[in-house]
Amino acid sequence: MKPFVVAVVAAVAIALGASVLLGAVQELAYQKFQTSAVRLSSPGTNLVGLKWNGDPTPADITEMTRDKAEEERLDAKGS
Amino acid sequence: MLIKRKNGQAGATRLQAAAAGLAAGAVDRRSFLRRSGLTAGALAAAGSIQLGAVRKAQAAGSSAVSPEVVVKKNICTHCSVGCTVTAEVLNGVWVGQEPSWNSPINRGTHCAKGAAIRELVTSDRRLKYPLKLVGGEWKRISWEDAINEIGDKLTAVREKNGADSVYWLGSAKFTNEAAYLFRKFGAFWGTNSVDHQARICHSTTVAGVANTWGYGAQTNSYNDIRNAKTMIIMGGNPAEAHPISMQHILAGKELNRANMIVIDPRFTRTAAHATDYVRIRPGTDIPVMWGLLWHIFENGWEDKEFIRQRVYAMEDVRKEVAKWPPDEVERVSGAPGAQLRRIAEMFAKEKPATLIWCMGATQHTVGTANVRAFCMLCLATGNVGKPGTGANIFRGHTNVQGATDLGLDVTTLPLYYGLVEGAWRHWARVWEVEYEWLQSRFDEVPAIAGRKARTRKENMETPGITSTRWFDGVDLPPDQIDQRSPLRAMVVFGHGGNTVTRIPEAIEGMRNLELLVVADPHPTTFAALNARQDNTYLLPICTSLEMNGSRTASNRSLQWGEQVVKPAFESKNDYETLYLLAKKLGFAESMFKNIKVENNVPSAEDVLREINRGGWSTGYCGQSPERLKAHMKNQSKFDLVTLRAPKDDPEVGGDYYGLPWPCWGKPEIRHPGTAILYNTNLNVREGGGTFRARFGTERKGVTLLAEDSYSKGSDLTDGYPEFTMAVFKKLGWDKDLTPEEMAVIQKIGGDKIDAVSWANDLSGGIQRVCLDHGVSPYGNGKARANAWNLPDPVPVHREPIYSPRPDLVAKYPTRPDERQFRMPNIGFTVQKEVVERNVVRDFPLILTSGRLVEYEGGGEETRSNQWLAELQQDMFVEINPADASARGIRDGQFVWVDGPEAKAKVKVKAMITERVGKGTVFMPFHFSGWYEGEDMRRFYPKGADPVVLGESVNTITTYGYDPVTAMQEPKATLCQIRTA
Amino acid sequence: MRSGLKLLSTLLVAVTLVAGPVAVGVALAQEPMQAGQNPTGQDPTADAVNEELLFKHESTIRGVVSIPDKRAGNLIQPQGREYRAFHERWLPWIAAVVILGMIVVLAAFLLIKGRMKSPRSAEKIKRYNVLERFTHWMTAACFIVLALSGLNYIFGKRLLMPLIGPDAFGTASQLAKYSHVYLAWPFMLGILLMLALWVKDNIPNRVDWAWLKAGGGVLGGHAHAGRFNAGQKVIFWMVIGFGLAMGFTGIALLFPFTLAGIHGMQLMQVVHASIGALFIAGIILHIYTGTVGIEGSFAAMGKGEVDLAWARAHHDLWVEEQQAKAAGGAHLGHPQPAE
Amino acid sequence: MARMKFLCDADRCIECNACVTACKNEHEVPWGINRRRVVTLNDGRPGERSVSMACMHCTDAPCAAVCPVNCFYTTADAVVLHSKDICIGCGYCFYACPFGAPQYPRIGNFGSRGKMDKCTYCTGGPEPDFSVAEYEKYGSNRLAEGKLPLCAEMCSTKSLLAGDGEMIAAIYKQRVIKRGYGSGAWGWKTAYRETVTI
Repeated sequence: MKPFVVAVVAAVAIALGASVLLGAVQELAYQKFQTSAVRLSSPGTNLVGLKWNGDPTPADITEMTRDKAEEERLDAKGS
Repeated sequence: MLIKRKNGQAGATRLQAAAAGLAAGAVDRRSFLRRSGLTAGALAAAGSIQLGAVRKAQAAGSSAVSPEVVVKKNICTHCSVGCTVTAEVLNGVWVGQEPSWNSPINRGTHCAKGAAIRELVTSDRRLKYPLKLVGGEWKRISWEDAINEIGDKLTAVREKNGADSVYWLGSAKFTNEAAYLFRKFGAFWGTNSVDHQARICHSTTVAGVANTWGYGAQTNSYNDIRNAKTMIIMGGNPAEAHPISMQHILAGKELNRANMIVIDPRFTRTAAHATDYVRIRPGTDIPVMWGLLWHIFENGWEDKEFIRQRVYAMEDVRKEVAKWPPDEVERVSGAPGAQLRRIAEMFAKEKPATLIWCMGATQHTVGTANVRAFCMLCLATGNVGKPGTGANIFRGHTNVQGATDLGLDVTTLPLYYGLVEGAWRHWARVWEVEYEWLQSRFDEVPAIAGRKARTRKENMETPGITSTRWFDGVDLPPDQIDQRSPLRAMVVFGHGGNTVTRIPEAIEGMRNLELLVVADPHPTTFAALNARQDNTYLLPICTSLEMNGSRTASNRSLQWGEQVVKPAFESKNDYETLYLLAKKLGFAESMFKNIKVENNVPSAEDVLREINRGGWSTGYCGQSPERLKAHMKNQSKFDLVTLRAPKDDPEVGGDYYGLPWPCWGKPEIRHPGTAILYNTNLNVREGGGTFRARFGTERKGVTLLAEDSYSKGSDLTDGYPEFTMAVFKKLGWDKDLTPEEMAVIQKIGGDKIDAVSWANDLSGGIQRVCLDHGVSPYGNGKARANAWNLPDPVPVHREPIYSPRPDLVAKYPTRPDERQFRMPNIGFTVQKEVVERNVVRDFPLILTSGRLVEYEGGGEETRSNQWLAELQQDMFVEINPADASARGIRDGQFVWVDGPEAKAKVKVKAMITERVGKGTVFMPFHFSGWYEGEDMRRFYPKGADPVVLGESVNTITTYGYDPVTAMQEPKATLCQIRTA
Repeated sequence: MRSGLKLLSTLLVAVTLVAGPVAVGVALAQEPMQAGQNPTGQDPTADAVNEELLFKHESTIRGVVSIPDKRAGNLIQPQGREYRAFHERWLPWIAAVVILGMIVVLAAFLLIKGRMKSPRSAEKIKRYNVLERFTHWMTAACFIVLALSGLNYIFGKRLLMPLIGPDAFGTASQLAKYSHVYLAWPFMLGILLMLALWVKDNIPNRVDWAWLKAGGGVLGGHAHAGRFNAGQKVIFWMVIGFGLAMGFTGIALLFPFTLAGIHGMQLMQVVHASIGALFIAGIILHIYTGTVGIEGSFAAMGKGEVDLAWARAHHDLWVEEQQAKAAGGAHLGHPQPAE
Repeated sequence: MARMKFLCDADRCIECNACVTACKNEHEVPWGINRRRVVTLNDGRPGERSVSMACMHCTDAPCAAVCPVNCFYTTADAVVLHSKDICIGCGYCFYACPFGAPQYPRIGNFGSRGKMDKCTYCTGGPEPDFSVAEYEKYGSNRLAEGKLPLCAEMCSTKSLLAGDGEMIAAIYKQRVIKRGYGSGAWGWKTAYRETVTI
């Protein structure tokens, strides 16, 4: 039974590793579709949500926290 | 994006309404929601409105539902079509745009720039506060300090080097009032070196057309093109430069099944919809025009009666045209003879026919001659002064027409009075300032390098330095510059800096300036080319959407724009900035004597009233602020084709939309404006007109006045000179003047009362009486086929300076070297060198430049607009597949484009397309921010750099200036391309 | 008949999709569509392009766009409707028929023939080492989840959504998508490991031919078999073949438009789904034989060692080989005279 | 009930991109998401035509059919909309869409590609009209204000027509009869399985 459990754990581990690695590599639309001549300050978050994944910004976040969150995301992406 | 359109407090009322709707099941698509169990919880959440925080203002909502939204009307600040912008403002924040259905010009539509114009006002890439360059670093500075330091430095420069050593570069994006104030400011400062973008736009048109039939402006209008049966678009690409004009062009083409002929080196987006396309070599407009006229004269298709009645010396043109049979035309320009014959026949027979042109015709060393040849085609076929005909000159910027009218031109004072003493005295009277005081402001010029000295009066009447050669005014050896000292300082309002040719020399000029002031909503190329370390100031100016004021569209209509939102960040409008500068320099009270100023902001209405008081020569006297505002309120009443409102309307009855100048007499006379110039089928009181008799009454025994041609209902049924008191006395019309009018004329005329003319009679009496008699105040003359005062009285083909055909340069050389606009124009020498050094061997490709629909002008403003920048992210060069494969260039790769002068080179992307012919390449001129391959983004002030940067085509464009207006030649030069 | 034709045309389309764009692209570059229309020709409007004319030349209408996303240049690609036809009408039927068919066949076989009995003995023989079992179970576990989440793409909205409601189904599908996308990587790794471990024992040889002729012992009669009998080799090559195909098309789907254009992506999705269905059916067969089908087989992968009698019955040559090796080397369990 | 359609009169479209920026302006569409774009066919050669394309809101929409989570619905006036709460960003709708309308915030399909976004014919999505949530997820809702999509309203040469299918077909037919030529209703056969016959 032991190898079965180890196998499942290994599978999940590899899956998580893949998700982290791919997540880091994944480009956002505004990064892919801009050329070397462009510097964007804020690509805008309407329609795509704060984290640029389409999830709507939770209604209870006030304006200020949204902007702070957006700055963090932008810095994290180093855009 | 600064402004996020999300609902806020205002939404509270709407949410109850929406919730009610939900409950009542009124909203059917909600059935899906119920089935999916999605809660309506989102309803409860309503963020609050963040007022005050200027950077992050949030307010949203859509007009139909929330009551607090205020609708404001202004005019698009981009091109000269004059589209109305309907802005929705909520709590002082511009949250949305709606189509302006009522405007007869754009009928709800916009182009890419107009539909994205909200971003200009809300963009965080705007210049936010005044900046000063200290040791190569941008330091924030307050407005007071900036104005004080600039004022002191300007005064110091003036003491040391005189008034002419400061260059005043104005803008075609000014409102009429700002343009007028800027020219008045230049006069009070004491220099004629006051210019703006018209210099590189239609300066040659204004000179050429004015010297042909009186005024240098679009004779008809965009809407009038709907009447045309034939239209030639030569040297213009309205689909990219004036998109909304295409709505009228295509409608005309469809409704009248009209012939739409495009003659252009490129198969442009306009050519794609043409019925005929002719590809010609850049710089050969005159051979093609004479080619057309050759067929017309050969087959006798010309309008003989029209020529006899209203054209002087057409036979001189016949002699010149005879030298251009079809084979010579094809040898020089590449246009096939048979096709030109067919086009000539259409233009002469299928009338009314109109000729549309833009930069393609004007940006040449033969620009003025080109334009006159274009006018000859219209005159020979009688296609002027009737609906659907005329020279439809598509002006460039939003108010290049108004700024040109109001004097931002080194050769004249406002409204084309010129620089003669009579002009200065006229404006001295209007400004209520002593003529002698004005004269005292000008430099005395000592005798230098064999040139005669100039008194203050003579210098006051000498044209200044043009914007195309400001850097020559700084760099050339002092003895070559015909003024007291070379330029030492420059004040730039709303001017890109990358639209003038020979940028490497311009950088040299910028480096040598002692002071550079840039007043603009954006830092512009002047701030970015790393040319300067100190003494450079950036003043944030708001766009025309953030201030009141009128602007004149290309069809000469004036439209009033009301302030949409307060100026963003710390920007001020042009009036306030000029007032503060004038106050610092000490002539504010006299300059703003008749203009109400509230906390430093002069009232735009008062400025317009002053323009009305002085604008007799061009008919800018009837457009009072009240009448213009009434037009904006009643836009829907104006007819789509004639632009005229129904006669019986109480507010705007009988008026043409925007009171297109000339609008004679005082506002009370309610002259309707002149939609179509020189239209003898209408009474002058209804907007009719004749050719202007401004060149005298006869020459060498031949009359210059019209024969048997007069405007409808005119008391004089033959040609007549322009009206002065002398003519009035001869006709006995001086008795019709009211005593008050006579008193004013008496004061003006003094002992020489006979000399008081329709143009300087401030009472407007002469014009009033002329209208009563149904005559044109400026007389009824003939158009001049032979303009004897111009370098080439009859247009002659001359090869561009950098011509790809050295063999033709011998037969068609450029004009000999000459001194123009205070400095030498050595075009002839440069052309000779180009031939001797066989430049065409190393630079075989013809380079021409032009517009993109997404960007405008220098591009700083539109390249900072995120919605527009996304559509054109790379500066590119269009190459024909044959030329590209010969150089191993793949589509989309970077290439170097080398210019023949100053070893200049630019790094751009290659776009391989058959739009350009073999041997010709095209580059847009809206980019800047890269220089010879290097990204200059770091030199922009932090956070104020445009979204998209790129190389400027004018880094590699070359020497070459029109003799009459010093227009540059970016439309025809040479270059070489190699892979990067 | 018509639906048959439809299937044929879908497959044909699938085949041409890859070849199509390349061939036509070349034709376009050589000569412009209109016969060498000289740009200075008359009446550019007369021969305006229209849909019919363009569709004659190419399966999609493509043009130029000024934005960096060049996919936007595809103005009209009607193959979208054919992809939909396959995905919504053919794929569910293929998958259902193949999978349910396999289950029904096996159930029937079980009812008729019953479990295949194997002789028992007290001794054991080592079958698979730890690494082999680890690889097998990792790949198998991933496959189960991938299969379920894969089937969810096809049958989820038809079967699961009505039961648990769109909202719950939405989140379930989201989890399924995440698991499918991320567990694919260990699965692919497993496939490669399996290939490395067992390829040498799975090379088909004459013994397998004989095994097949004898119907693998199912129809009576005895057949020799090495470490893996022909059936197991078929399963092995199916897993490797299909596994690699699923991996390749899967990666293409994970990084859309890097390897192919719009038609290529449609083809990848079609191939991925079709092979997926067959793969699932194949694995159902494998699961059956490994557990219910033949008594005592599960121990092979379960504990790693099998009953010696079972081994002799099913893999006699392998047992001899092992014992020969054992005789020459360390003692292998309790010796038992070969029958 | 009206059957909403788009018709781009390619003989008037001059690729001025007003429709693109009007859409960006009205819904604050971020960089990289191109709900509408203009494609130029036969670029630079006689017969060049430009067509503005977003979503044609097809009859029996392929995107709605292939969606594994059935997050699409069609409104009474035949506008094809979808719910971003349910969408799992799998990308199938892009393969099925004959007109390349669906847009995704993230590149690459691993994990989340982000919720699909597409032209909503200016009528928002399954959120209460004029609510914050509607604007944040789907943009503004002009149809509920009794207006038409801003791209068509602001088209510089009135090439892009939006509104009831019969009405805009009639307008287009009238134009073609008047002017004598017409390159046809682009995409109608694929989207609505019928076209404007003159």
